[in-house]
Amino acid sequence: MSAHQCGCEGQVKQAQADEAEKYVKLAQIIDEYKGQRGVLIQALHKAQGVFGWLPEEVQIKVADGLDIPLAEVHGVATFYSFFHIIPRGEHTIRVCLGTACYVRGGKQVLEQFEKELKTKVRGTTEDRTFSLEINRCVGACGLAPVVTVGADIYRRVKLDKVPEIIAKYTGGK
Amino acid sequence: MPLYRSHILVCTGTTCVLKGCTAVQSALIAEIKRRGLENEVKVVETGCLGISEKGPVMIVYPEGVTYCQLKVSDIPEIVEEHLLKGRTVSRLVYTGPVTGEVKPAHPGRQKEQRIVLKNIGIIDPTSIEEYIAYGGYEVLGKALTQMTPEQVVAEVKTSQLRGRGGAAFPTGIKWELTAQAKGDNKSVICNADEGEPGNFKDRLILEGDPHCVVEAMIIAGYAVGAKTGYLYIRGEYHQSVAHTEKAIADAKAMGLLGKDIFGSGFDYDIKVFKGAGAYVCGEETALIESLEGRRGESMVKPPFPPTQGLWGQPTVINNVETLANIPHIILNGGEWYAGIGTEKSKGTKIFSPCGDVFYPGVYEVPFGITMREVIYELAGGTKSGKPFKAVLVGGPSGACVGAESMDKTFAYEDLAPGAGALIVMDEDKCIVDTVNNCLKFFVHESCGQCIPCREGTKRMYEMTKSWTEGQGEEADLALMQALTSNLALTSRCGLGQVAGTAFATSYKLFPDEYLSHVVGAECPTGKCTMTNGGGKNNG
Amino acid sequence: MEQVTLTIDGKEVSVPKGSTVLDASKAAGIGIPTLCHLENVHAIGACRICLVDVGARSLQTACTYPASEGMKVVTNNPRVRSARKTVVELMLSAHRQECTCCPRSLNCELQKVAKILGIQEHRFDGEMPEQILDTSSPSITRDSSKCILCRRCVTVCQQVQGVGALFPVDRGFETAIVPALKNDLIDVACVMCGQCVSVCPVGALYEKDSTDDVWKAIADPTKHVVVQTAPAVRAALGEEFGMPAGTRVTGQMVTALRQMGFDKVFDTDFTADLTILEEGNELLHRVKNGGTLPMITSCSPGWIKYIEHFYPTLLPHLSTCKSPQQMFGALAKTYYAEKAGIKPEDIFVVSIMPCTAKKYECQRTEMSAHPGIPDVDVVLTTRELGKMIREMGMDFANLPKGECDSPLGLSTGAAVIFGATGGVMEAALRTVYEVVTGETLDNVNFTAIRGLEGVKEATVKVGDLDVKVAIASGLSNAKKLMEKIKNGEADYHFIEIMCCPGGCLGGGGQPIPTTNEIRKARMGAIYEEDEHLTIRKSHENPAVLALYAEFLGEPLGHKSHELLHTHYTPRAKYPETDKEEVTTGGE
Amino acid sequence: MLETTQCPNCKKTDVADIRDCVRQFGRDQGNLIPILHAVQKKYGYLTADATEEIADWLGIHASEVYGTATFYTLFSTKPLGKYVVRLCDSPPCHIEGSLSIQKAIEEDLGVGNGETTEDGLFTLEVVSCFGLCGVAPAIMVNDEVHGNLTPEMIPAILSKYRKEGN
Amino acid sequence: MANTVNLTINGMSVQAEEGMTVLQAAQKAGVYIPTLCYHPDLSIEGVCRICVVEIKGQRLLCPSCAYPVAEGMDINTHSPKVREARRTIIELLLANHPDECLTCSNNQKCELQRLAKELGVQQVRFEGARRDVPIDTSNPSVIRNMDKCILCKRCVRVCHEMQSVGAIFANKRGWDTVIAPPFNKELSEMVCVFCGQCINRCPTGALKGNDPAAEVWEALSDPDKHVVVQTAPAVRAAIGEEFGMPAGSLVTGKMVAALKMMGFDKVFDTDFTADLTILEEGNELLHRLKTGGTLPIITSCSPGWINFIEHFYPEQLPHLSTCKSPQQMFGALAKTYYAEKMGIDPSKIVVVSIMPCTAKKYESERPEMRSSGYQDVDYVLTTREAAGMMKEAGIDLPNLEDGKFDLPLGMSTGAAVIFGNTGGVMEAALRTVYEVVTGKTLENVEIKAVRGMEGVREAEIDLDGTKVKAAVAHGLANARKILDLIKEGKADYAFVEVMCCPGGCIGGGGQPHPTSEEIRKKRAEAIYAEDSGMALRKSHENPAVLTLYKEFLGEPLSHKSHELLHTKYTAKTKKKAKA
Repeated sequence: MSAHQCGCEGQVKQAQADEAEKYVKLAQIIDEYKGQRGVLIQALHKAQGVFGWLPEEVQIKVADGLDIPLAEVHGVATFYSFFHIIPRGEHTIRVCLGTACYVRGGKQVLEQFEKELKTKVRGTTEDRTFSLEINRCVGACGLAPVVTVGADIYRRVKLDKVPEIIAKYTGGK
Repeated sequence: MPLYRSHILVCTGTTCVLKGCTAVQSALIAEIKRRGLENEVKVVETGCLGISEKGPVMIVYPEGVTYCQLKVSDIPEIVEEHLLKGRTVSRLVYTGPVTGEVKPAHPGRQKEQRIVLKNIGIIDPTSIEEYIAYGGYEVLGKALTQMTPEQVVAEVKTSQLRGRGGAAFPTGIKWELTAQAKGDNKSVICNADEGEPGNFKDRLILEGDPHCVVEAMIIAGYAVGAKTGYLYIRGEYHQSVAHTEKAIADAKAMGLLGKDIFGSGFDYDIKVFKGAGAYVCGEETALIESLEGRRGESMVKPPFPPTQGLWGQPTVINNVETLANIPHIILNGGEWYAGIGTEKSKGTKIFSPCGDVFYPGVYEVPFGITMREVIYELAGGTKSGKPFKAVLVGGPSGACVGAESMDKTFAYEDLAPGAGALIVMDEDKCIVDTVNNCLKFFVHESCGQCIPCREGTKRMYEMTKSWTEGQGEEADLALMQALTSNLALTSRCGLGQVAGTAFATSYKLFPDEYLSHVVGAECPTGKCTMTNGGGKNNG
Repeated sequence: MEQVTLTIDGKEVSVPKGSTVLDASKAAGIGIPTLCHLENVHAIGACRICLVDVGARSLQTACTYPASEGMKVVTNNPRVRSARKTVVELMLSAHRQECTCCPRSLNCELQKVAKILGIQEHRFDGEMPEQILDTSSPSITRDSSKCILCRRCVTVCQQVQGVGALFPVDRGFETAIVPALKNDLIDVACVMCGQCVSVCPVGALYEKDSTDDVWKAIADPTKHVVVQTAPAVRAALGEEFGMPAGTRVTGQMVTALRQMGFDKVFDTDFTADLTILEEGNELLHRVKNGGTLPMITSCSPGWIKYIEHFYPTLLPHLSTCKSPQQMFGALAKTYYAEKAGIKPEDIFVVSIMPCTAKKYECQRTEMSAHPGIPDVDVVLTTRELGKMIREMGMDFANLPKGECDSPLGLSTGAAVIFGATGGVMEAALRTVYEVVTGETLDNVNFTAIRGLEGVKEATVKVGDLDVKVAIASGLSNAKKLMEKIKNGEADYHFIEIMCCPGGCLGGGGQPIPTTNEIRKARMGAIYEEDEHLTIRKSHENPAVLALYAEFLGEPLGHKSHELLHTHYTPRAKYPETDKEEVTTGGE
Repeated sequence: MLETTQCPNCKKTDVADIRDCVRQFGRDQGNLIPILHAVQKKYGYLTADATEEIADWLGIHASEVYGTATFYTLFSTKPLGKYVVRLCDSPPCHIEGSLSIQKAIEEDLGVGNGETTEDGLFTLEVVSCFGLCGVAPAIMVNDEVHGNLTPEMIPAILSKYRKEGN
Repeated sequence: MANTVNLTINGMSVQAEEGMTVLQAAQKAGVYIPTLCYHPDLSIEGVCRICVVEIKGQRLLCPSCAYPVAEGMDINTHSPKVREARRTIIELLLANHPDECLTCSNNQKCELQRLAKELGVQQVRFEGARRDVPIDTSNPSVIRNMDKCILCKRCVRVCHEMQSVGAIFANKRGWDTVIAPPFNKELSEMVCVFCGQCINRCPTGALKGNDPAAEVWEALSDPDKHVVVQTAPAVRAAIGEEFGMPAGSLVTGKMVAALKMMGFDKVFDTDFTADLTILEEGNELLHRLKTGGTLPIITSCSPGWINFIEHFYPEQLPHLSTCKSPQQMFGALAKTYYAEKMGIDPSKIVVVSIMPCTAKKYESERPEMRSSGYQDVDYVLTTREAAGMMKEAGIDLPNLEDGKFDLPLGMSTGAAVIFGNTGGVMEAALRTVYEVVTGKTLENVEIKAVRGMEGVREAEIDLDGTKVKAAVAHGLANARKILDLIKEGKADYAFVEVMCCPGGCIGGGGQPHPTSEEIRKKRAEAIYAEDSGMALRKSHENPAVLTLYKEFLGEPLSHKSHELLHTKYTAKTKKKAKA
């Protein structure tokens, strides 16, 4: 780290401190569930709440803490689509592929996002700004195809609208 | 026999036909007739005169003048000048050095010692009279009337003649085994199913001197106690079939075949059997199957043909060239023959260099000649003048030999010649491509009954093919070697056993060239399909 | 016990309450095919092969459906047949079919089921799941392309062995059984016991095949190839050739090995006896000198790896003795090499073991008497030996009986029973008793510590001393004892632990299948072999005594320590993960 | 359905004709290949009727007659073109460029290996060595041989047959 | 006595007889050598090279099946070289073999599969083009999938050598070689007698029967259908083999129990109509003898044989008995007599046969075989296929308790049982004819003169002074010999029994794999044992048959008999495709 000349040590230190704090929280979560049965999913939920995703280290800590084989923790984590074992982006873009959206070009919209963001479904952009997901029906079929970004909902998304949506969250970067 | 003032020998060997000798010949006959010379001059068709590259060719006797590169328009001049006026048409005369009766095409021909090919180009192969005039069937008389079968076999044994088809089994021993085997319907088979790429010597003999083979077969029949001889000729050799059929008919007409030949009490007949396109029938047991009207699939050995061959009877099978030696051996004695050649390889051998050589052709030389002499002196070196790279000795089933063996001698104890094919490659040729082509040949010609050969040749071909397309994997090389040695160990007949030889031997010589294809996906010569369509005409 | 009566295919049958339909059908003599079902271990109804018609709207899995009074079960009607067929066909659509070169060919449950159900077409053709081929482990190879996701391996790893190295990840069509974090097996806390291989119905898990290395060594004229065979092998090898479980084939095995071309056929039993002398003395030493107690046996490499990963703090409890296999290797390349006048590097030691973990053990760097030369070169499982004998085309059952070569082939009944759980303990007690008391032990059979229970305890009076012993087989049972020690609740002197249920006779390298019934039969064979031997105590083995006299000096001597003892390495429970990604997250 | 034998010239069916053709040979299996040669020569290929006829005459099974015929490359069980162009692609010819000759022939005829031109005039067959290695690369058109070929020579050679054939 | 030769095999001193092959010598010494193209019934082909061994002094490995022993020979059957060679060969075969074991009819019985396992093949190092030939499903009996063919030619050899039918042969050559009927026709277009002997010799799944199991299951589960099954005599002596029992295990009762478990409404026995056949055929013989009809009369039970004579010797068809085969008599009666008796609409009756035979499948579909007004026999299962259905139903045959055939069509005598063996029909007929002609009781019912395994057997029977010459042939090559004798007028027999398959029906094409002379003998013994254990051993003593005549048919050769139990034959050409 000493090789850094750009004056970012401060930032790095801050990040390390944040990280350490997260692990403290994780230890609390684990303590909370220790010795109980059938709590793995709740624990993972909470852990993901802290970290935003489930890094390997977190899975290991959970496995150890709850005395569950790591293979099982990992297996459960990969079973539920809610859990993320790769880091999440700042914003999650969800393209609806429910029947109505699908027939109105949801698939193409998704592909357009994949192309623009250079990532696949369930992936995260290199700069961790976006994660790309698919949705099953959000109940806005009249306005298909629908894309959600966080709490924002975009309706009747056409292909040429995709860069616009992205730009909104990158501030034009 | 009418007496002619002049004989004109017109070469009608297969290669000369390509050059247009037929038209020249008919023009000549017409012109002679027009001039009223038909009772004085006889036009004789003959087999290859050995200078086909200069064809069409004719020789006028008794002067022994050779005219070459003839056109139909040259004929009136020759008839006018030479036959009527006795003046040589010098602009058409072949100017190469001339020795003896043969007109060599180039200096290298002087190295030849013609025993088997003695009559080739000298006599009219369609005339039994000429054959007889040149001493033919005299030996047959000698053998049938003055010698016992045992003596004939002994003479052949003394000569130490070995089979010329490639396997080099001692002929005398083969005859002896067959003679001693029990059977009331023994056969002699002349194997003229010459199919090995690069070989065309047997074709030349059958086209140019069929009686020699017929005579030898009768002697062989007498020696082993056979009743019938079979001449198994490749179906593609139309002229060979025509000439031998005529020879047999003529011999029959003269009582040289049939009942009680020469009053010896010996009955014998020869049948010509036309093959139908299967290289594997050159394998002796497959040939027998084919003669019996079956698929040409090799048989389980033992038993071997000398004890159980055609129709389950003792059978002797000899190559054309092997048999063509016989009359000379009986005439001059085994001792004489054993005096020619090297310690373990007696007599002469016919070679047929082809591929990238200046003078492709058929040459008969004594054993012990070096490869350099054959390739550089007889065949004139590479056609392109570029450095020599390698030669497939004996054809695709033989070994790939490189320049380092140039001074080895052709002899069974040194460099085994196979059937005599020499497929020469200059430095421009890609070894992998050539081996791939050899394997393609074996895939096409495998009879398909035994697993290693049927499936193995296919897999070997697929592998080399992928190499020439830059699709190889390094592990392929080890796999190919393993497969090659397994085929050699387990295949039922020679075809599968030798199918991998070209690869195995060439890989030893040119490992880098293989690696470059397999690992580097690159052909150093640029001749592979990976770079272009292959072959000289695309270069 | 309360019984329920039901009819299956019109046949009335009574079974204890709580039985499944599958149990009932067995009692009725009606076959129902199964795949994921693993008796006493695993009934999850995942594979759907055992579907039957119980009159409900949907078909039910016989392995999970409880038998009830008056129930009418139909195991064979168009619905059932078509369902089963479809299930198998679907399985096949995601199963890489290369039966002919699969290690499980002709011993594959899927192959058998397909045959029984008369499957003759393959209607579903499409994308195959991505193949994960993991050859990282020296013991076990995993090939997901053949996996039918029955999860037997998961259950056995987790519940029977308490290791939990494997678990399903992802879901639906993408589901795969993998080690944690989709690591390679070598990178996780796998103990290499091979129990997963043993229960795998297909060829998705199998031992790393080393037979070619052995064939090569045998064919190499410069190598002096010796072979040792573990005690449990002889009680199971016959099963590879269709002989009933529990057939003793020691003599045939020796003859087969000799005909295969081994230069010497020795016996791991020899070093099993040696182990008793070393370990017995170590125990006495610890008892006398207040060493760490309880002392735990160290013959089982799966167990060693387990304690290294999961209880590294308890490592001082382990006996420092190497396993008999490794003692043998060390002696073969020192004592025997000297005696026979052969250079150690020219000796090639092959072990035939009931165990896949032994393949790992022999590669441990500690296990070489000469630097750079492993003491044991190749370990083969019982199955691999079976394979080699088949390749030789031998009529195994009818081979003449042969005898092991000396000196490393001489052994006692005490060594033979090493193959069964409790055997090491019994063998040790036979010797310790006589050493301590100086009296002759009349009844050498310590039947109290025999049997297949997971954890056994006993107190044995040795002279004045009440020796408290415990025995566990199967790692989840071992875990119970470890927790006791950890919590200071264990007052044992001596504990025997075997990694695999039933001990080595149930090892992961033994013929497939291995069931409790088969374990019992093999155990019977082992005790029978012991009974038939005249010498049944390790300290009476004349070859071992000669070894001490000629070479080692005395138990626990300097040379012993050098060659026969070892040390253990604490290992992480989890693989080294790439922490970089976590800590640089803020950039 | 089995095709009936047709005379290639008059297109007439003549079973008796086949019979005569077959029965000039002795009733011995050794004559099978000579008979096949004769039938091939007369009809251009081996017909189903001829197969039955030969089998009957020689007292062997039709399956064996057919199996044997298909073993040999000179026999065909399908009608061939009037001219069969056989191109050698064994090593001597291959080295000397037979592939470029093949290309030239394929371009000229518009058919590939084993195929017959639409007008029924030519069939192209890539075959093994026929002993013209001295004049490689070489082809045979029916019984006639052509050697020392270059791709440029092909159109002239083929057009000669085309003229003769039409 | 042949000379003894001393050899060494794998270091052991072994003695063999001169003229033996290395394989025979090894087998005699108890040394196993794997084989593939070799089959004990057939001539030596020597093409698969699996049985190669290393013989000291030989440059090449030698095929032991074809290599004669010689004094002092030193043989190694499993040297590293040999094992490597065998493994390579198997790999080469596998590289050109579909990866379909799990859906293959021969799964777990396949010799290629077994060899791959035995030789420790764990990878196929070669890959490339694979054979791709259309599957021939043209006929009701034999399905040919040449993609699975390894070209061992066992099928070709059995078809030509044992059966002299010659429907198939090796076509083309080298890698393109394919075993097929001429002109790549389908089997139904050629003269195939559908005997299925090729299936029984095939080491892989390239040849299999046309299996109607699915249709039979469907019928069984259809509540509207009354499904009855008949089992041929030879089935009970072989079906146990499919369940791992040794050859020659007689499992009549277990088989009946299994069929009942499968859900057949009635389990009947073809033996019943075998007895009936004897009465009809015996009377036909007597009639011809008396009235100077065409002699010899030849049996007509074997449908492969019927196909053969129709195609190859149509001019001799008048020699055939006009009796239908027992299977077809059964079918006709089940849908007339039995239907009437039980009051079941014949259109609701489904008749399933379990036969040792694949030609029976073809027979049941012949247009002549509809004298009940319906197809008399609906489905024919081979022994193998029936066992497959039992396995699918989870039936553990060897451990079942014996069941009993249903009445009336399940009643039979020992004379009917022996129909399964070559010579059996003859023996059964003679038992009846003797008593009918002489009016005396036959004391010793076992007529050993017509038993045995020789291809053609002759016997002269003394019918109280009248000598009758009879002949028995099995395997069509042997049948051909008799037909040629008749053709040449050299046959002075009164009665000839011909069975299509070697050994008779016990060696039928629908029987369990493998088959060999030894196995056939064991099955034959089981059949004779069943006969000798029965109380009634003469067909004319079968009470159910007698009742049948009384209630329904009237008398042998009656009008109703002719309508239901007799048939006619059609001359067919060898050029079947044209028809």
